[in-house]
Amino acid sequence: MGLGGLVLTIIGGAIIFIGGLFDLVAALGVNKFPDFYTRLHAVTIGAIGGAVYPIIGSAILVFGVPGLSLSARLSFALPMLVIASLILITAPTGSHAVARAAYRSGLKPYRRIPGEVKK
Amino acid sequence: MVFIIVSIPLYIVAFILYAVRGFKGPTVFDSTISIDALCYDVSAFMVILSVYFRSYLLLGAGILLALWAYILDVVIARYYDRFTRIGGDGGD
Amino acid sequence: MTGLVAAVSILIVLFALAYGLVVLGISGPPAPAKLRLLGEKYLYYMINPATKYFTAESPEGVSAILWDYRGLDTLYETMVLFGAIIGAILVYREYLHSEPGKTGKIYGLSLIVRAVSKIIIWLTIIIAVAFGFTGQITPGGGFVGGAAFAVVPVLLALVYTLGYARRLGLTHRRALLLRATFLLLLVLVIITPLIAGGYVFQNQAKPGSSFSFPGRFIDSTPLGGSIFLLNLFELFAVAGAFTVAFILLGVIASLKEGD
Amino acid sequence: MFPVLHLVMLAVVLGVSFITIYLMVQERDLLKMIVLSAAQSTFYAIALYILLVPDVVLAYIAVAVGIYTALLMFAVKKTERFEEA
Repeated sequence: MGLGGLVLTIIGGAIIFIGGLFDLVAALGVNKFPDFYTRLHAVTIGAIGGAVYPIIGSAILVFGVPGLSLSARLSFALPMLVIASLILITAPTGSHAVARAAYRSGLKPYRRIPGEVKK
Repeated sequence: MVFIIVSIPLYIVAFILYAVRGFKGPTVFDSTISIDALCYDVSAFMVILSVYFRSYLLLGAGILLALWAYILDVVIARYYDRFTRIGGDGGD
Repeated sequence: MTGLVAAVSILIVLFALAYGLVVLGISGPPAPAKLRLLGEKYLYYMINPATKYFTAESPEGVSAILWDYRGLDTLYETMVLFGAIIGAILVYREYLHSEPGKTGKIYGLSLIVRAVSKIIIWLTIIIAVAFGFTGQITPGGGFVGGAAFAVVPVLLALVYTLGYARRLGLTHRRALLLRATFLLLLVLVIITPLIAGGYVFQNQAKPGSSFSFPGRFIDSTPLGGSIFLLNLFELFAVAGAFTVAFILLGVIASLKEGD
Repeated sequence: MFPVLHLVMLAVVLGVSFITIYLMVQERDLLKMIVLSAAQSTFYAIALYILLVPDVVLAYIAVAVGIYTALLMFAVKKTERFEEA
């Protein structure tokens, strides 16, 4: 592949590494934040930054690794894009469902705003 | 390959931290969202490991986990649905 | 506190056992780093034109072992599951006859969850059938595909209700019919070589009988002979069994709820 | 025989899953027990994935993540949510 392959490898690997950092930051946030509604933010970072980005990064990485045929590269890359788009769809939906259930069941936020919280 | 080996500890530590919140979570919702994020990140980790093991046949597990990780969320939401009837034939 | 002590001691014992078994080799020589002899034999005979009478025509070893080398074992496991389902239905028959009504308002989760679940349900069906179809070349196969298929009624009952699934035509009778039909087809595939003058569970030609299921697809894709058909029928049989079990449990649960 | 990285990953993942099982047994809130069971099956899925058995992983995910949690939820819905001490 030559220079182009090297560049693709470095870009893909860097995205995987940054995804790992995102994941770590999100996990720290989940542990540090005070209540459920603030933890939702951290979880979103973990699902999109920590799962979708590294998958796309590994799809880029596969195109840079030397010694693979084009069909093998596509067999790696296409399922990866499918997984990435699946997580992109389902992660917000799951958060929404749980947040809605929590709100309807009367879970109070950490700092209560008068008039917005249903009992 | 170096990038992948360097990133693996980050993911493992993140899994442990998610699991800690899943164990501690004061309410069941906290546990749910953190385990849910854990599922998505495990799916991504499986994809990265399939590049590490150099076998695209291993990607199927990642697809299944990404498909159904949100079933846990739906299960919890459905349990609380008993107390608050929502939804209908069309719209909300 | 005593529970914690017990847990820690169990953990230590487990790790010691694993270390002893794998590294020290208490139960014989340690596991070899290379491929073992049995695995080599399986890989040699799985798809090999040179060994014409022993090949399974399936590059996926697990499917070959499951449906060709140990086919009767798998068949009996399927039969046992069938017996369990029948027993459960017999015990809870009166509950099934009082299934929740067909009419009435649909209660479900929010609009967003319902919209996304539609996509997920269709994708689940596609992926499950794909697992069944490609069981002879990629990991997967009948049971995995069937278990994946069984998530569809689970999602329907979770996101909508079991009553809605029933209105779509998903009843325990139909699931049981699916189960029985595909089990019959499975048995038919197994005894077809017998009718053609061969042996039970014969896949490719053996000494004494030249009958063999098609081993290759048009463009020489491995088809695995009978493994392909058995995987496909096992998929729907397992899907039917799981659906029946889920409907049974869901109906019993929703009776109390008044759903 | 087995790369050290794989062994370390296996040890960590199986250790955490063991802790999860312990907490699952101790848990009084059955709904939270379901969540912990999902966590445990996810960790087992990684362990089986590192051991390179894709067939087992596929069946395990389909049953443990897809079907088992929903069945347990229906069972909890039928009985009580909180276990008596």
